Amino acid sequence: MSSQITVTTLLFASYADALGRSSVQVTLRAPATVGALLDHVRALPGAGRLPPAPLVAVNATYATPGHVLADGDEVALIPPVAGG
Amino acid sequence: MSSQITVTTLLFASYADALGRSSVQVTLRAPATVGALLDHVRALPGAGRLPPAPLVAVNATYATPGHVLADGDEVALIPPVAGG
Amino acid sequence: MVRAAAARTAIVERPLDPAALLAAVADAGHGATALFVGTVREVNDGRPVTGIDYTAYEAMAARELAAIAAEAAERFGTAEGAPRIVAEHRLGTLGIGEASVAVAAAHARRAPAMDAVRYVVEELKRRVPIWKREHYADGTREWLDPTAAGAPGTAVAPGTAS
Amino acid sequence: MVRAAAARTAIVERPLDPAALLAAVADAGHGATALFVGTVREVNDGRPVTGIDYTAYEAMAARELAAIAAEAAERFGTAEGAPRIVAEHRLGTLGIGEASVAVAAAHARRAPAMDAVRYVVEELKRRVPIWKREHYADGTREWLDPTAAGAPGTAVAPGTAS
Repeated sequence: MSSQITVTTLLFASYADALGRSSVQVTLRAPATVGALLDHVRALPGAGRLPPAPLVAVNATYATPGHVLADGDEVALIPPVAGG
Repeated sequence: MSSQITVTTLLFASYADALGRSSVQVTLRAPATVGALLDHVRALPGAGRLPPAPLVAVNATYATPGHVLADGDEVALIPPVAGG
Repeated sequence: MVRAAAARTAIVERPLDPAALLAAVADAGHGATALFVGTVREVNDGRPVTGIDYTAYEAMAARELAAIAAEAAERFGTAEGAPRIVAEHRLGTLGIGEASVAVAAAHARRAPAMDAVRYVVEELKRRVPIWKREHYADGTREWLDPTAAGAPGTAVAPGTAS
Repeated sequence: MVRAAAARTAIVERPLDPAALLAAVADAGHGATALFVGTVREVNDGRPVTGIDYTAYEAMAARELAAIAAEAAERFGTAEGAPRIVAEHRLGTLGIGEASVAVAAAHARRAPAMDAVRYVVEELKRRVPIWKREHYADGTREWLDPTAAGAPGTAVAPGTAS
């Protein structure tokens, strides 16, 4: 079992504008939660414009900060949705 | 002032079928209420198939049995409505 | 932006065109449009239906339907204006799948549009003097009485005025 | 008569066709059809709008919208069956009056049809990861945040699963 995992983190809309990119690969020491990933993302340039607790989806399903990530997970930071 | 009034009474749907006609001219002694008109209609052949207290409209507006009729009013007996 | 209430209602003897109703209420200021269409079903209460005759006290039906639409425009108006409403009911003999009633409403916001459509449909069924006689597969025909569990009913007068 | 739930949902990049949605849910056993269409308004919160860019997390948006329609079919089903539901959301740059979302539902009875449409629209706006950037007449563009009174908000997670 690997001691590290790599997850793809997707950024959309205002969050993509804030960080100047639409995705970022993040490598974390396992076990890693959504919260740990968020701590990592908050250190990125431009992340100061993100809210303190953005919504997160893991593999296209809403997830809590305590959700434990697996290697290869697709994580998305979800800005306030505005469909319709 | 006339001591009698004549009103046209319209019958629709199952009520028209029951009485075998779609309208009837009724002459009543004034002052006459909707209730008095209903008493008159109930004496007509076939009226036994009408409910005891049918809905009534006077000049295309729902009216109560106590409503006082005027000469020339158009009164309608309204079967349970079933639009849509 | 306050807009004038614009309700258009009609009792008609031609086929209804829901797309035309949508177009009729559309407006660049109205981001939400709701529509209801009632059509003749092939089965009612377990009996196979082949068609329905719709008949009305036309003068009163037109008047009640217009009053209902005006009530809805008033009731569901907001600071952004009254919903724009179009409602039509068809009379005559309709076959399976044909539309008997269509109600459309548009507003800046979705809730007033949907609420207005629902109000018009519910009140129409409660107050507008229209009757239907179903044709059954066995050749019989029967006037529908939504108030009855069997015999012709005598509901309390809707919106009675003395 | 119990009918199978039949929900069809899609995130698309082509113009929406509300009449096609009405046709898609139509059925001889379904006498009631409800529709909601959301279009781009010329003004939002007092600012003149010239168009809107819609973008989405497409895989998740498709999945959430399908889940919402399935929930509505389940929630508003009756002994006469589940409502038949079709829902589409458009992505890309839309001009004033163009439809961004269309939801249609049909059922034997009117309440389940109208309730299903409303549920899908409300849940879509709450849960489906779609974002819009308004283009204003002064040339600026802004991502909309329905949760905010000013700054980008952080609402409680909708339907969060741990």
